[in-house]
Amino acid sequence: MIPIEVYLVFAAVLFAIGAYGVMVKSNTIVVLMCIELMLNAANINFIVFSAFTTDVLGQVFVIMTISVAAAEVAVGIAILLNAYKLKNTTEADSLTSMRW
Amino acid sequence: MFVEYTWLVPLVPMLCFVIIGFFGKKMPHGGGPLAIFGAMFAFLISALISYEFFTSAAYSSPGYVTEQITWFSIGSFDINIGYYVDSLACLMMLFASFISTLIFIYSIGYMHNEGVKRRRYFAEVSLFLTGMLGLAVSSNFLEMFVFWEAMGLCSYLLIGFWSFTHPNGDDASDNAASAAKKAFLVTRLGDVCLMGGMFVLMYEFGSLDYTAVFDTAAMASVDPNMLMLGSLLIFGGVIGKSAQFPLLDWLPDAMAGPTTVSALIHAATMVKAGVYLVARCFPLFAQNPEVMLFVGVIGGITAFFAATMALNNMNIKKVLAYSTLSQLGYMFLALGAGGYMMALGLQSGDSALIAAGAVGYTAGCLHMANHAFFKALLFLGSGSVIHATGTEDMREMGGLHSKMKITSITMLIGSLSIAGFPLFSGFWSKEIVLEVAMHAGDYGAEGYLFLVLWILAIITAFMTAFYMFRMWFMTFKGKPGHGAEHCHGESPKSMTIPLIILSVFAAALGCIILFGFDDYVTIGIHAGQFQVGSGHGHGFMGWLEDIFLSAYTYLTVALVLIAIGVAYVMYSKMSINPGKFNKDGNSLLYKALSNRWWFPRLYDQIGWKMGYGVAKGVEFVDTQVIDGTVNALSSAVAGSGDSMSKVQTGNVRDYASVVVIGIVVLFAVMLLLFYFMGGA
Amino acid sequence: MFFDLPFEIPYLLTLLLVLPLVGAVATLAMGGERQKYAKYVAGAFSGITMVLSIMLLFVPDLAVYNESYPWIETAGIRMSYILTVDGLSILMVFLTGILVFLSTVFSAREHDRPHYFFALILAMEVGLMGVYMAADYFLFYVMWEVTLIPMYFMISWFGGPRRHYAAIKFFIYTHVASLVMLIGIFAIVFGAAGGGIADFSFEAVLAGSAAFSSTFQTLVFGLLFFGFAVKMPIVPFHTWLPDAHTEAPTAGSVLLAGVMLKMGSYGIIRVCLELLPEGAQAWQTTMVFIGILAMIYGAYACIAQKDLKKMVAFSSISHMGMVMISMACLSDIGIQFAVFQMFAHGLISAVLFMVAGATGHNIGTREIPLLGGLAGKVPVLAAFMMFGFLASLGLPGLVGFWAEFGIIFSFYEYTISIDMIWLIAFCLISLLLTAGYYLWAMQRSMFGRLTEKIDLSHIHDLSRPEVIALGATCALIALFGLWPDLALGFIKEYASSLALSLGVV
Amino acid sequence: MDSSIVTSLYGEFAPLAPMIILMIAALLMPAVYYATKLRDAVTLVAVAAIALSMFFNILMMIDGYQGDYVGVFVYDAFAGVMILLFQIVALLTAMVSLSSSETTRAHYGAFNSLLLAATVGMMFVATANDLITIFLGVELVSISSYALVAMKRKDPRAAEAAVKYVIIGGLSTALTVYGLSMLYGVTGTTNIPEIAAALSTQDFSWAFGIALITMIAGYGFKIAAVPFHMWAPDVYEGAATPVSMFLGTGSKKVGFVALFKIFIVIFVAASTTAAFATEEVQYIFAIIAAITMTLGNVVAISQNNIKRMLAYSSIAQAGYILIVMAVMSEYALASGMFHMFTHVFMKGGAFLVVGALISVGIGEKISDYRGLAKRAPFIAFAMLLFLFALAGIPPLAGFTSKLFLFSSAIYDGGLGGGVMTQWIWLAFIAVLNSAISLFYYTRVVKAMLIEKGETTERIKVPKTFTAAISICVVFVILLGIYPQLIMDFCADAASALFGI
Repeated sequence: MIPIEVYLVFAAVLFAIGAYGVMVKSNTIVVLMCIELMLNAANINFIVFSAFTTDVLGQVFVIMTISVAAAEVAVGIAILLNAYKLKNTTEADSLTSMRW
Repeated sequence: MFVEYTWLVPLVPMLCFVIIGFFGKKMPHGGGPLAIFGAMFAFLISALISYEFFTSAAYSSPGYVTEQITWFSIGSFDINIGYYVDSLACLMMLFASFISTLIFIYSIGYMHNEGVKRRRYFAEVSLFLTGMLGLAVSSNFLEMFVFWEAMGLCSYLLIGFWSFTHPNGDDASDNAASAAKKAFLVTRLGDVCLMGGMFVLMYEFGSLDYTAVFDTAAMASVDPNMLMLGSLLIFGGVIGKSAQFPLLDWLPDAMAGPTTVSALIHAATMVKAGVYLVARCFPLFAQNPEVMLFVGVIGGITAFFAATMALNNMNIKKVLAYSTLSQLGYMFLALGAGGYMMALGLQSGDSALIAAGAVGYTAGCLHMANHAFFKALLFLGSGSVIHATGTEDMREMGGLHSKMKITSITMLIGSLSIAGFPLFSGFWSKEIVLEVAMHAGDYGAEGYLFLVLWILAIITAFMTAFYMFRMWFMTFKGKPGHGAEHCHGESPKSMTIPLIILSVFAAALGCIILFGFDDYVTIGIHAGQFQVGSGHGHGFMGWLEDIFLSAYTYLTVALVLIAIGVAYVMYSKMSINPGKFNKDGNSLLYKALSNRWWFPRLYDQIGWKMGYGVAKGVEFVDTQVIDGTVNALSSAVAGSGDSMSKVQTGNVRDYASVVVIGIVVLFAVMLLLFYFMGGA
Repeated sequence: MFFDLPFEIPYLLTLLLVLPLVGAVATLAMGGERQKYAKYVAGAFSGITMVLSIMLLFVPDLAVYNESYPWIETAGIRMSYILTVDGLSILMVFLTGILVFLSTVFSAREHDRPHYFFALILAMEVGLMGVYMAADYFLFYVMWEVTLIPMYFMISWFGGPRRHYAAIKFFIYTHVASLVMLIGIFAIVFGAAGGGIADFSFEAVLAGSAAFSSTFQTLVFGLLFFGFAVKMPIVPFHTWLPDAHTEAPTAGSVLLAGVMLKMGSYGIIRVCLELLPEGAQAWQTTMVFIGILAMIYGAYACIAQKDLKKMVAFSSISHMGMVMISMACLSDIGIQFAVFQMFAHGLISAVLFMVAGATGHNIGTREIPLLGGLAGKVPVLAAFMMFGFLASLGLPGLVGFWAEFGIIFSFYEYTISIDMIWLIAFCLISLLLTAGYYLWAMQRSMFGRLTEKIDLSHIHDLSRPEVIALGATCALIALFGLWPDLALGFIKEYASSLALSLGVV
Repeated sequence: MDSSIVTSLYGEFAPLAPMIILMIAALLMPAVYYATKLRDAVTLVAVAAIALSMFFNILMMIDGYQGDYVGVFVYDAFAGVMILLFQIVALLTAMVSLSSSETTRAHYGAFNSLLLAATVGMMFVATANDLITIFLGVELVSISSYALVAMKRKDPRAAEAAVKYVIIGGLSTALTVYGLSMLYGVTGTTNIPEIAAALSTQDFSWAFGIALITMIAGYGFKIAAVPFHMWAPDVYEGAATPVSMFLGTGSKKVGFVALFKIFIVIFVAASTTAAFATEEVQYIFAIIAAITMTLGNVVAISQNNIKRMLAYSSIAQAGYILIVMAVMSEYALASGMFHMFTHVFMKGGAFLVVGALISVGIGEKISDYRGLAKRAPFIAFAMLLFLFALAGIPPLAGFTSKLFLFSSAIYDGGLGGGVMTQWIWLAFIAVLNSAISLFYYTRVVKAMLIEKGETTERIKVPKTFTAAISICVVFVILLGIYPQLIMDFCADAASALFGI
C-alpha cells in the first residue's frame, strides 16, 4: 500500500504549483485555473484522509468544495467578461488603475 | 490708647492710594491734597503713638508693644499680621511720615505741569509711604516683606513715571523704562535672597514673628550655621534694597524718575528700609561676628566706592545719588562695627563690649535719621534748581545764587550737614560712626579690617565734602551756564517752605544725640532678652567729651575744611583747573570713575549673557530639538504611511505574492515561537 | 466658611454639569438672524452656573451633595455616575465657573459666528466641570476627553493663521497622553478589582488600592503621570501648549491656561498621589527634577519669545513647574499650596491671556518688537497688563505670591530632608527670571519709545466688557491675595489627610 | 411573545428560522422585480424580510433560545448576537441601495437577491457547528459579494475591483480548504467540538501547523488582516458604496465569526486539558493584530480618497478586534463582539455618508468635502460623530467599545486573574494607533467643518440615506452612553461560545 505521505506530498506539490501560478501569471484566466489546482490539491487531501480513516465526511466535503469551486469559477469568468467589456483587457498587469 | 491704633499708620495712606487711584481724576491737583492729608495724618498719629509708647510701662519692659492675629497658616506654621512698636519703629514712622508730608507738599508745586498724570503720581507715592510705614510697624518678617515688596513696586512705578510720553522725548522714555526695570530687578535679586532667609528662619524657628525669632533662647538653640545662612541671606535683601556693593548700580540710574521721587526713595523710604532691617535684625546678626563683619565691610566699601564715583559726575541728581550710597555705607559700617563688638561681647560675656556695640547701633540709626533730612533737603533743592533751569547738567547751571536765594542757602546748609561740618547734623552722627569703626578695630581676630575701613571712611569724608561743595559751587557760583540763563527766579512757595523746614532739621537734628537720643535708640540686653531702647546713654557732657577730646575728630574736621577749600578754588574761584589732574578727562582713573568703575557694563554683560544668551539657547532647544522631535515623529508617521502605501501596487499578482509570502513568514514565525517558547 | 448657605439646592452638582450643556445647545440654536442674542443666552447660562459654583463655596457640608447612580454594569465591569466635590476640587469648580463666565463676558464683541463660539465655551465648561466633579474613572476619562473637542474647534474655527497646525497638534498630542493615562486607569481599576467585578468608582479603587505592590505602583504611576504631565504641561512634553495658545482665541486661551492645564495637576494629586503613595515616593526625585526643569526652562524660554501670548504661555509652563515641585514634596504644605497655586495661576493666567489677547485685537499685533511706548495710547490696557504681570511675578499681597511662598517653603523643607539645600536656589532664580521677562516685556511693549512700526490710527483701548472681565479677575486676585485663607481653608484638611496617607507629613 | 412562535412555526428548523426567511426572500427578489419593475417594491420586500427575520431573531435572543439542527447548525446566544449584527448590516445596505446612484438598475432584483444570499451565508457561519457549514457559509458570502462588487453601473473601477477580489478570494478559499483538509486529517472529523476533543489529546504536529497558518490566511483575507489585506482598499474603492459598506461591516465580521468559532473553541478546549500550548498561537495573532492596526492606520494617513481611507481604517479596526484572538478570554470576546457592533454603526455610518454624497454628485476625494458643514449640516455632523467614534472619542460608541476591547488586554473580566501583564504591550500599540488614527479622521473633519468650500449651495440627500444615517447616529450615541444594551448580549454570547 502506498503510504499516506506520498499522497500528501503530491497534494502539497500541486498546491504549491497552483500558488506559484497565481503569483506569476498575468493572465487572469490562467490564474483562475491555478486556483482550481490549489482547490483540487485540498480535495486530494480530503479524499486521502477520508480513505485512510474510513470516514465519509471528507468525501462530503470534497463534493461541497467541487460545487463551490464551480460556482466560483462561474462568477469569476463572468467578472472577467465584465472587465473585458469595460476595460478591454483581463491581464492582471493592466488592471492597476487603483493603487496606493 | 493710640498704640492700639498703630495699624492706622499704614492704612490711611493705603486708603488714600485706593481713593486717589480710582477717583483721582476728579480731585484737585490729581488728589495731591488727599495724599498730603494721609501723610500728615500718619505723622500725627505716629507722634501720638510714640509719645504714648515712650511714656508707657511697656517701654522699659519688654521694650515693645505688639499685637497680632493669625492671617493664615502654612501647614503648622501660623502667619500672623499685626503691629510691633518699639523705639526703632517709632523713629522710622516719625521721620518717614514727616519727610513724606513735606515732599508731598513740595510735589504739588513740582508736578504742577503734569496734568492727569498727577493722579498716578499721588496714588503711587501714597502707596510708597504705605510700604515704608507698614514696614516699620510690621510684627513679623513676612508682613514686613509684603511692604518691602510694595516699596519695590512703587519704586518701579515711580522711577518709570516718565517711561512713556516723557516730556523730554522718546530717548528719555527709553531711559526711564530701562532704569525702572533695572531698579526692580536688582532689588528683586536682593528680595529673593531675603525670601530665602525667611525660609531658613521659618524652618528653624517655626515662626517669623519678631518676638519668636529674636528670643535669646530660641536663637541659641538653632544650628549656628543655619542662623548664619539665614542672616547672610537677609542681608542679601538689604544689599539689594539699600543699593550696597555689589548691587549699587540701580540707584544712580533711578534718577530717571521725578526728583521728588528720588527724594522719597533716598530720604524717607526704600533705601532706608535696608538700614531698618539690619537694625531690626541686630540681635540675630549679632549672633555671629562674621555676619556683622560682613555688614561692616560691605558698608565701608560702598561708602568709599560710591564717593569716588561722585567726584567727577556732572549730573546734579547723580552726585546726590552717589552721596546717598556713600552715606548708606556709613550706616552699615556703623551697624556692622557695633554689631561686631556686640557679637564678640556676647560670646565672651563682656558687658562693656556689648555697650560699645550699642553705640554702633545708635550711630547707624542717628545717621539714618540725619541723612533722611539733609538728603531730602538736597534732593528737593536740586529739584527746585532743575525746575527752574530745565536741566540736570551742572555745567549748564552756575551763578544761581543770586536768582534763587532760598534754594541756594538751604542747599548750602544741606551740603554742610552732609559734609560733616562741625555742629551741623551730619557732623555728630558721622563722628560717632567713625569712632565706632575705629573702636571695633581693637577687638577680635579680624578687627584689623575695621581699621582699614576706618581709613577708607576718613578718605570718604574728605571726598564727600569735596564733591558736595563741587556741586554747590558749580550750581550756585561761577559763571552762569546755558540753563541758568533760562532761570526766572525762585520756585513757588509750596516748594520753598518744605526746603526751609527741612534745612532747620538738617542743621540741628544731630544735636539730639546730646539730649538722650542714645537712651531711646539703642540696644541692650535686659533680663536675658535683647531690648531696643531703655538704655543709659553717654549724656550731654559724655558725648561732648567723647567727640571734642578726640584727636581724630579734628583730623576729620581738617580734612573736610581742606576739601571745601579745594572745591572753592576749583569751582568757584576757578583758580585751579580741575582738568590738570585728569589729563582733561583722559586719564584712566577719570574714565573709570565716569564709567562707574565699569560696573554697569559688567552687569549688562552678565545680565545679557545669563539672561538673553541662555534664553536664546533654550529657545533653540525648544523649537529645534524638543518641538523638532515632535514634528519629526509626526512626519515620520505620515511619511511611513506614504512609503508603505507604495506596496499597494494595484497589481493583483503582487497581492497574491504578498499573501503567499505572508504565509511563509507566518509559518516561520510560528516555528520560531514554538522553538523559543518551548511549546509542545 | 464664615457664612453657611441656609438652604439646599437639589442636584446641585448635576446642575453644574447640565446647565452648561443645555446652554451650549441653546446657544447653538441662536444661528442666523438670532446671532446677536447668542452672547446673552451664553452669558445667562454661564452666569447661573457661576452663581451656583459660588454658592457651592458656602455649603456647610459638601458630602450632602454627592450624587451616585449606577450607569454601566456589564461583563464584569461597573461604571457609575458619581459626582462629588471635596477640598481638592471645590476651588477648581469655582474657578471654572468664574472663568467661563468672565471669558464669555470678555468675548462679548465676538462677531464671527458667535453662536458657535459661545456654544464651544459652554461645551468646554461641561467637560471641565465634569473632570473636577467626577468620582468615577470612566466618567472622569469621558469628561477629560470631552474638553478636547470644543477646544479643537475653538482653535480651528476662531484661531490665528497657523490654527490648523496648532489645533491638530493640540488634539493629537494631548489625546496620546490621555490614552496612555487610560492604560494607567485600566491598571489601577483592574488591579484594585483583584479578580472581582471591576468597579470604576474612585471609592472602590481606593479601597482596592491597598493591595498594590510597590513595583506595580511605580510602573502605573509612570503611565498616569505621563498622561497628566502632558496636560500640565511639563517639559519636555509641552510643545503643544505655546502653539495652541498662540493660535487660540482669547477666551480659549483663558480657559486653556486657566482651567484646562489644572486638569493635569489635579489628576496627579487625585489619582497618582491618592492611590499610589509608594509610586509617588519612587518618582519623587524625578518629579522634583522635571519640576525644576520646567520652571527654569519655561522662564528662560519666556525671555526669548517675541509673541506676547507665547511668552505668557511659556510662563504658564514655568508656573506649572512650580506646582509640580510642590506636589513632589509629598507634604501637607506641598499639596495644599500646589492646589493653591493651581487656583492662583488660574486667575492670574486668565488676566494675562485676556491682556495678551486684547493687545492682539486692540493694537493689531502681539509681536513685542513691533510694540513700544503704547501706555500713553492704551492706559487701561497697560494698567491691567502691569497688574497681571506683577501678580504673576509674585508680588506680595496678590494671590500668586502666597502660592509661591508656600511652595518654596515646602520645597525648602524637602531639600532640608534630603540634605540638598542648594536646590532651593533654583526656585529663587526662577522668581528672578520671572520678574526679568515680565518687566522686559512690559518695557518693550508699553514703555519707552512710541513705536513707528505699526499703524497707530486704529488702536483703541479696552472696551467696557473687557474692562469688566479683567477688573473682576483682578479684584479676585487682590481679594485672595489679601485674604489667602479664603481659599486655603478649603484645601487644608484635604492636604493634611492626603499627606498622612502618603506617609510624609 | 416569546420564541414559542418561532418553534411552533418552524418546528425542527427553528434554529434556522431567520435564515429561511431571508433565503426565500432572496429567491423571490428577481421575481418581484420582473413582476413589478419597481425598485421600491423590491426594496420593500427585502427590508420587510430582513425585518421579519430580525424580529424572530430578537425574540429568540431575548428568550435565550437554544437549539440545533442535525448537529451542524447550532443556535445559541453567540449565533443570535452575530445574526443580529448581520441583519442590521443587511437592513442598512438594502435601504440605501434603493437610492444610491451607484447600484445597478437593470439587475436590481438580482442585486438584492445576492445581498440577501450573502446575509444568509453570514448567518450560516454564525450558527455553524461544523467545518463544512462554516466553509459553505463563507463561500456563499464570498461568491455573492464578488458579484455584488461587479454590479456597479458602467464603472471600470468596479470591474477591476471585482477581478482582484475574485482572484484573491479564490486564492484564500483554496488556502482555507487546504487548511481545513489538514485539520480534518489531524483530527479525523469536521465537527468543531469533536475537533477540540480530538486535539486536546494530541501534541502539536506539522500538519496542524500548516492547517493553522493556512486557515489564518484564509479567514484573514475576509477580515483583511495584514498581510492578507491588499485587496480591501481596491475593492472598497471600486465597489458601489453600499456594497463597500456591506463588505466592510458585514463580510469582515464573517471572518471573525469563523475565527472565533474555530480557534477559540479549539484552543479553549485544548487549554483546559493542558495537553497543548496555546500561547504560541496567541502570540501569532497578537503579532498580526499589532501589524494590522499599525499598517492600517499609518497608510490611511496618506490616502486622499475617502473610501480608500475608510478601507484602511477598516483594516486597522480589524487589527483592534484581533486583540480578542490574542487574548482569548471570555471578556475579550464579549468586548470584541461589542466592538464589531459599534463598528457597524460607525464605519457603516461613515460609508453611508460617503455613499449619500456620491449619490448627490460629490466626489470621493477628501478635498471634495470642503465646506460640507454649510451645505449639509446634518450629514456633516453625522460624519463628525462617526469619525470621532472611530477615533475613540468619548462619549461615543467607538470609545466605549474600544475601552472594553483594549481593557480586555489587561483585564480578564473579573475571573480572578486581576491585572494581566502579558498583553499590555498590545494595549499600548492599540492606544497609540488610536491616537494616530486621529490624524486622518481630523483631515476629513477639517475639510468638512473648518475649511471653506467653493459653494454653499444646500445639498438634498436621498431619504433612505438620511434614515439609515440617522439610525447609525442614534446607535453611535446610544451605545456610547448605554453600552449594556448590546454588551449584555455579547457577554452571554461569549460565555455561550466558551461554554462549548
